[in-house]
Amino acid sequence: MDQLIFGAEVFLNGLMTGVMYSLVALGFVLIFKASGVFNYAQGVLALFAALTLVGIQQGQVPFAHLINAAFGTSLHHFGWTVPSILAIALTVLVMVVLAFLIEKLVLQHLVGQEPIILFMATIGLAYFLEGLGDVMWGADIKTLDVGLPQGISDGIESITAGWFGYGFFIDRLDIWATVIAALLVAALVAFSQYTKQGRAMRAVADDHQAALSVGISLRFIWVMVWSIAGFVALVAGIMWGTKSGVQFSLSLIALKALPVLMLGGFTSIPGAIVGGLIIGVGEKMFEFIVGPMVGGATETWFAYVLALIFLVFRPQGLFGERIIERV
Amino acid sequence: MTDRQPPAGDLRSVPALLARNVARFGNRPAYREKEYGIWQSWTWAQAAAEIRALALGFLALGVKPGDHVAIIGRNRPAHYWGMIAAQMCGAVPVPLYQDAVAEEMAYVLDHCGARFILCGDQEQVDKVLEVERATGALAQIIYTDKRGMRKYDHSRMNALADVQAEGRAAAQRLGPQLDALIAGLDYDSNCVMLYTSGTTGKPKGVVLSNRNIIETAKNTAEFDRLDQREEIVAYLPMAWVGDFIFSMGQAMWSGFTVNCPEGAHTMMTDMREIGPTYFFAPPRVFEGQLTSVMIRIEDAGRVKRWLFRKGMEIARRTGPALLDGKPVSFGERIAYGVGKIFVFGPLKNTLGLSRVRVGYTAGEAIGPEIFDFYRSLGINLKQLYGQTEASVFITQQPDGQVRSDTVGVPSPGVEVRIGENGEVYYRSPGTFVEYYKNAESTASTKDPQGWVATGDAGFFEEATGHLRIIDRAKDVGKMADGRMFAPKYVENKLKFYPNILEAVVIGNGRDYCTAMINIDLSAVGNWAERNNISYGSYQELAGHPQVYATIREHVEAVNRSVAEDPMLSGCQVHRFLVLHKELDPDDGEMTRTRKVRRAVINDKFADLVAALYDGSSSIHTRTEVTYEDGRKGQISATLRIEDVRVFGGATQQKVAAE
Amino acid sequence: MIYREAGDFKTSYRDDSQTFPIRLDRWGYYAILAVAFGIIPFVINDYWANAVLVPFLIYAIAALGLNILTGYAGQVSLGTGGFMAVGAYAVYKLMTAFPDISILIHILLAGGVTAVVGVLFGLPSLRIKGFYLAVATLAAQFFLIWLFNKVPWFYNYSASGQITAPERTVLGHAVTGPATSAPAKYLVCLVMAFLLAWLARNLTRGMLGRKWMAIRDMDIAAEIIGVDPLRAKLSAFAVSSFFIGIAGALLFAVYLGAAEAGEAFGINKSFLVLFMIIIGGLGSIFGSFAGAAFMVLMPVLLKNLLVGTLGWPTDLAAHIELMIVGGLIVAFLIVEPHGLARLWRLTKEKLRLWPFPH
Amino acid sequence: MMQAHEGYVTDDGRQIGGTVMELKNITLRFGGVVAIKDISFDIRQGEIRAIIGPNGAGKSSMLNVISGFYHPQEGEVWFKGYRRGPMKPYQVARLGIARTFQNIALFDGMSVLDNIMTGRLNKMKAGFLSQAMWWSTAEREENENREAVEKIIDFLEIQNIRKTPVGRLPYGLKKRVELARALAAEPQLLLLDEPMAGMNVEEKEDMSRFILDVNDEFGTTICLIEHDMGVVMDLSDRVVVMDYGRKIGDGTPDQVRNNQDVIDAYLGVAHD
Repeated sequence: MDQLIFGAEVFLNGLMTGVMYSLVALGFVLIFKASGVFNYAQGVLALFAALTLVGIQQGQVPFAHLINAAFGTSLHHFGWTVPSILAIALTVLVMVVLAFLIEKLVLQHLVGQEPIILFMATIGLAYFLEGLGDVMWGADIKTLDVGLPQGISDGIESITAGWFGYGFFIDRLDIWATVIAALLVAALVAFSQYTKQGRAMRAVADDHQAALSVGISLRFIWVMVWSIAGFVALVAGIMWGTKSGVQFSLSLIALKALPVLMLGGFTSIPGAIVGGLIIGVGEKMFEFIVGPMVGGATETWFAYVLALIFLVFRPQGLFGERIIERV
Repeated sequence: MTDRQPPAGDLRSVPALLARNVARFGNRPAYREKEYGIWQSWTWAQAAAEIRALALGFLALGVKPGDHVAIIGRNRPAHYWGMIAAQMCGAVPVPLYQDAVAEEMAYVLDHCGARFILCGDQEQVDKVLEVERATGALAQIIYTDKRGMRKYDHSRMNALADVQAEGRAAAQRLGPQLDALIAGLDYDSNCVMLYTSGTTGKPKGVVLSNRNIIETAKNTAEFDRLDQREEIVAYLPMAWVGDFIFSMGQAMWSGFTVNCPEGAHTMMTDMREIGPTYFFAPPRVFEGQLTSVMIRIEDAGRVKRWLFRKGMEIARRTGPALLDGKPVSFGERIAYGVGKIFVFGPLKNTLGLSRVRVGYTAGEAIGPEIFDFYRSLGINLKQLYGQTEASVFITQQPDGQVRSDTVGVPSPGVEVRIGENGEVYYRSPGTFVEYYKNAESTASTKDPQGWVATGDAGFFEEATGHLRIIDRAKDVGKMADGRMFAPKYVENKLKFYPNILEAVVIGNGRDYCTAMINIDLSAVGNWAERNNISYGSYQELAGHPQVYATIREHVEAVNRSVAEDPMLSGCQVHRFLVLHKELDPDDGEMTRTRKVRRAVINDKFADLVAALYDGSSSIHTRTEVTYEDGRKGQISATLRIEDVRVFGGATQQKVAAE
Repeated sequence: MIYREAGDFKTSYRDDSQTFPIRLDRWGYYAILAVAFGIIPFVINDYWANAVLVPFLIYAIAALGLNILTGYAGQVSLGTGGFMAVGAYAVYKLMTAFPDISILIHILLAGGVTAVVGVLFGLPSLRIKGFYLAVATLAAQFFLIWLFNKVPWFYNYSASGQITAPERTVLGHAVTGPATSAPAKYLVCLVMAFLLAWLARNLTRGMLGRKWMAIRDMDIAAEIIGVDPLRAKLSAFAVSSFFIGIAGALLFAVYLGAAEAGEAFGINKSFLVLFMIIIGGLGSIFGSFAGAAFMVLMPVLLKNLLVGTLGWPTDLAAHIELMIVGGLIVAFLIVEPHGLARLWRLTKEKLRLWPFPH
Repeated sequence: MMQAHEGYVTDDGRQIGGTVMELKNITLRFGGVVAIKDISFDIRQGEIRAIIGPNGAGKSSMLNVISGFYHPQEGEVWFKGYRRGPMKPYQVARLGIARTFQNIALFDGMSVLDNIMTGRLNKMKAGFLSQAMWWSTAEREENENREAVEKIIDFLEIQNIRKTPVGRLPYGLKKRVELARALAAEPQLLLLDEPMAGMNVEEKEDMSRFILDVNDEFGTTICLIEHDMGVVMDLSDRVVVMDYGRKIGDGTPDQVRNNQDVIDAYLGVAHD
C-alpha cells in the first residue's frame, strides 16, 4: 500500500520533471522543424540564458573576470540589482540578439550542408556558448530566484494527507513549472497554428523552396525560431536554475531532451511533450523500482537506453513521419 | 670512302644487336608503355622472347625473305617488335604515317607491294580495307588492339597476340628455319624502308641497310656518349627516319629504354612521368611548349610572375654560359642556384625535361629565343642537320659549341662538301642504298662516288667550322636584278616571332620580295584576349588591323636584320599579306612534316601572288579547304596587302654569281 | 616547388597504390619515423612526454578509431568516452588478474574486449541512421560510465572507487605505475600508434575500406552492388572500438596511472575526439594525427600564453579555451569541412604544380 | 514468333541463348497503389532487352523488382533456372545482377578508380586478417582486380579521370563511371535504368555505342529501361512496352512499332 502511494508520488514528480524535459525538447523541435538543424546547443542555451538572467538581476559586470585579468582592475558588480521582470525582459533581448548573431555568423554559411555537419556545428556552438557564459558571468554556481514560490506545497500535503493519510511531498516550484510549461506549450502551438509567422515557420519546415517562393524570408524565420528557442531555453533555465542552482550540469540535464526527441520524433511538438513525460515518469519509476537493486543513479542513462531500444523498433519515433527508401 | 669493317663482334643486323643486348643487359628495361594506368615494362630478355614469338608467327603466316611488311599505328612496343620480327624473317619493315589519308596509303602500299600489314587499331584496319583493292599484293592484316575487331571477317586477319601464340606453338617446327634466316642477315641486307614525304611529287621509298643504321647509330651514340641508362620517349611518327634512328638504331646499339606514351593526348603527362635523359623534338614542339608555359604563367599570381621573370633573367644571363662551361662569377653561380631551386628547377621538372642530358632539335631552323630559353634552363639542347637519305645525321653540334644559327660540325664518319652552286653534299656510312623502284632519282641524288646532294644551300663558317644552312638549294634563286634570293632564310627569321606560324616569301626572278603570312592562332588569340579584342573566326582575327600592325613591325625588324647580311640584303620583304587560312597538309600546301610546298602554293594562291606585285591594296579570293572528316569546302575572304619599309643595303648592290 | 617528380614513374600496381606514391613524401615519412624512433626517445623529458607527446599519441589512436567509424563508415558516435572507459577497465582487470602476462598483450586484449562491446552497441546502427544514431550512442556513453561507477567488481572494490595501475614492465623497463620513465611511456604509445596507423591504412586501402566508404556515401546503392550492411557497419564498429579501447587502456595505464570513469572518460572525451577528427579531417589517417596534435597542442599553447605570459587565472584561460575550441569547430565546418587533411592536400597540389598556377 | 525458349538469331547475326530471367505474372503494390499489374516476360542470354513506357508507367518499379530491391506481392521471378525468393539486395548482387541508377548513385567521396573497384567486391575474398596485415594474398588480390578494372577503364575511355574524385565529374562521365562499376562485377545480367536520361545528343550516341560494345565484347545480357523511344529502338533486340503498370506490347522493335496499343498509348504521349 505504502509502496503504491510512494509510487504515485514518484509518478507525479516524474510527470513534472517530464514537463521540464518537454520544455527543453520544444526548443529542439522548433529549430529542427524550421531550419532542419539539430540544435545540440539547446541545453547550453538554457544555461546561458539562466546565467545571463542572474547576472543582470544581480547587476554583475559582464566579462568582469576577463577585464580584471587583462587590465588589473577589480570590477565585480555595478552595485545595483534589477527587478526580475525587467531582468527577464533584458535577457529575452539578449537571447534575440544571440539568435540573430548565430544566424548571421553560423547558419547562413552552412546552408545546404548535410544535417550531420550542422549537428556538429551546433556542438561547437554549445562549447562556445558555455565558454562565453562562463567568461561573461563567471563559472561559480549561482542561485536563481525570480520570486517563484518554492518549498513543499502545504496545501497538497494536507489535502492528500486527508485522502490517504499520507501527505504527498510536492514542490510548489514543480507545480508552477508545470503550469507555466503547459501555458508555454499551448502558446507555441497556437502561435504556429494561427499566426502568419507561425504558418510561415511550418511552411519553411515543409519545403524551403516553396517558402521562399511565397516570399517568406528564410533568414527572418530562422532568427525568429532561434529567438523563440532562446526564450523557451530561458524559461527552462529559470525552472531548473531555481530548482537546483545555475551550473554547468544544467546543460547536461538538457541533454536528456535528446532521447526525449528520439521518442517523440524530431518534427512533432506533441511528440516532444509526450516523449518528455514518458521519459520523466519512466526514469523516476525505474529508479524507484529497479534503482535500489543496482545501486541507484539510473537516471543518468535510463532515458538514453530507453530511447535506443525504442528506436530500434521504430526508427522515426512516435510521431515522426515514416521514411520510405527509393532508388 | 666509308670503312667496310663491321663493328666489334659481328653485329651486322638489328636482330644480332637484340641478341647482344639480351646477353649484356638481359634484365634491364628495354621497352615501356603506359597502359592500364601503369608503365608496362619489358626487359631485353622478355622483349626478345616476344619478338621471337612474333617472328615465328610471321613465318607461320608465310612471310618470306624480301617481303615488305607495312606497319601503321602509334608508337607502341608491339610495333617496334613487328619491325624487328620482320627483319628476322628477312623481310623489310615499312612504317607508314598513321595520319596518312587513304590515297597516300594506297600509293605507298601499292608501290612497295607489301604483302603483310600490321595495324594499330580498328581505325587503321578500316583504312587498309578501304584501299585494299588498289593494292593487289596484300595477303594478311595483323592488328594490335582487339577493340571492336570481333565482327570483322578474319579469313585474312589476325590479332597480333594470336600470331604470337601461333608462333610460340610452332617454335619447335619453325625455330631452326628462323635461326637460319637471322644468321643469313648481313651488313648489306636491308634494314628498313622509309617513305620520304617529298616536298614535291610522290613520296620516295628510301632503302636503308643494316650498315647505314648500325654505323650511324654507333658513331652518333659515341659522339654523345649514350649508354644503356638513357631513357627516351618515343612519340614521333614511326615512319619518320628520326624515330627509327633514335628508338630503333641507337636504342639497339646502346641498349637504352624506349618509353611509349599512352596516346597523343597524354604525351605531356607521360613525358613528365618518365623524364627522358635523351630527347629529340622538332622546333614546333619546343615552340608550342614555350607558348603554353608563357600562357600558364600569365594566369599565375603577381608574386609568381615576378619570381618567374627574375628567375628567367638570371637564367638567360648565366645558364648557357654554365652549359658551355664558360667561366661564371661566383655570385652569378649562387643566383643561378637560387633561381634553380625556386623557378627553373621546378619548371624544368613539370615539363619533364629535368633529366635531359642530351637534347636535339632539327628539321627546321629554331628561333633563337626559343633555343636560348631551353638552354638557359640548363637543358643541353643542340641542333643537328640531316635527312632520311643520310640515316639522319649529317652534321651535329658538339657539347659546348652550340649556337642557334648553325647546325654544327660533320657527324663522325660523315664527309661534307659545298658544291659550287652553294649546295651541301655529303658522303657517309649512313648514306642510303637506293630509292625503291626509282633508279633514276637514285642516280640523280647519289653520284657514283657516293656523294649525295642534300638539296640545301649553305656554307661553313671559317671561324668555327660550323655549317650554316641558308635554304633549299632549288629555292635559292636569283631576283630580276640577279641578287641572291633565299626565301627560307627570311621565312625562318619571320617564324621566330611567336605570332607568326608560317611564312612564304616570294621573289624569284622578281624585282622585290613579298610574303604571305600565317598567324599563330594560340599566340595571337591569347594576345587578343588580353587586349579584349573579340574575333569570330581565324579569318577575322587574321584580318584585324592591329594584328596587321604587329605583323608589319615583325617584318620590318626582319628586314633590318636581313639588310645587315650583304649577300642576302636583296631578300627584304617589300609587301606582305596575312593569309585567311592556315596552311595545311590535308590541302597539300605542306608536307606531313610541315614543310611548305612552294609549287602548290604558287599556283593555288596565284591570284594573291599577282596582287602582291600589281600594287593593289586588297584582294578578294576564294579557296578550297579540306575538313578533318575529308569533306571539301570553299572559304572566301578579302585580304589587305601592306607595304613595309626596307633598309639601306636593299638598294642596288649586285652580287656576282660565283 | 619542392617536388621533383620527373622520372618518378610506376611500373606496377603495387608501386602505384603504395601509401606515399610520390618519392619526396616517402622520404619525408621515413625522416619523421627516424626522428620519432631514433632521436626523441633520447631527448624526451617528463614535461614533453606528459604535456604533449604521450597524450598526442594516445588521442591520435582514439581519433584513428573514431575516424574509421565516422570518417570512413559514416556512423557518427558520441560514445567514444564510454568505449575508452571499457578499454581502461578491461586492461585494469586484466593487469590485476594476470600480473605475469605482458602488459602489451593486456592492452591488445583490452582493445578486443572493447571491440565486442562496440559491436553490441553498434547493432542499432542497422536500423538507426544519421544523428538518431549519434544520440543513440550517448546511451553507450552514459550507461557504461554508470556501470563502471556502480559495479565495484570493475574497480576491484577499492574504497576510492578509482582504478590505479600497478607497475608492469616491458623488457625490464616499467611502462605503467609511478616509476615509469618518460621515454618508456613515449615509446609504448609510439609503437602502438605506429602499428595501429599502419593497420588502419591497410584496412582502409582495401575492399573493406571501400565497403565502409560506400556505406557512408550512399548506403542503398552500396547494398545493391553487394555490400552487406550488417557486416560492413559492425566491422567498422568493431575495428573502431578496438582502436578506441587501446587508446583508453593506454590513457589509463600509461598516461594517467589512476582514473575514475566519471571524470576521465566523461561525455567531454567523446566530444574532444570528435573535434579532433573534424578539425583533422574526416576519412583521413593523416587527419587523425593532425587533429590530435592540434587539440593537444592548442590548450598547452593557450595556457602558456594566457597563464604563463599574461598571468591570467587558469579558470579564465580554461573558459576562453572552450570558446576558442567551439569557435574553431564552427569555423572549420564552415570554411573547410574536410579539415587540416584537405588543406594539406591543397597546398601539396600547389607545390607540385609550381611555378604554374594550374 | 519468338516466345520459344531456345534462343534465336538477331538480324545482325548474333546468336541469342536461352532464358536468363523469367518474370511470371508479377504484381507489385505500394499500399493501395498498384505499380505493376500481372506482367510476364523473359530475358534471354546475350540479348539487349528494353522496357519502355511513358513516365509513371511502372518501368522503374519493374527494374527494382528484377534487381530484387522490391518484392512483388504476386508472381514469380526465375533467374538462371531457379525461382528467386525474397532476398536482400546484396544477395541478389551475388547472383550476378548488376545495375546502374537513373539518378546516379556513385560514391561521391571516392575516386573513380575506387568506385569501380567496389564493383568487384564479390570477386575479392581476402579475409579480414590478411587485409589488416596487407599480406601477399590481400595485395595480390587487390592488384589482380585492379588490373581487371583498368581494362574496363580503358574500354570506356576514362583513363584520364582515373584518380579524380567522382563528385567533381560532369554528368555524362558520371554515367559512364557508373556503367564501369556495374561492368566490373562481370554480371550475368546488367540492368540499366534510363542510361540516356539527361544527356545531350552526342553523349547519347557515346552511351549507345558503349552499350552495344559491352554487349558485343563481353556478351553481357542487358536489360534497360528508357523513355527515349528512338534510342531504344536502335539499341535493343526485343522491347517490352508498359503503360499504367500493364504490359501492352512485347517483341522486336518493328513489331512494337506497329503495335496499335503501343502507338495509341505510348507514341501519343511521347511527344508532350
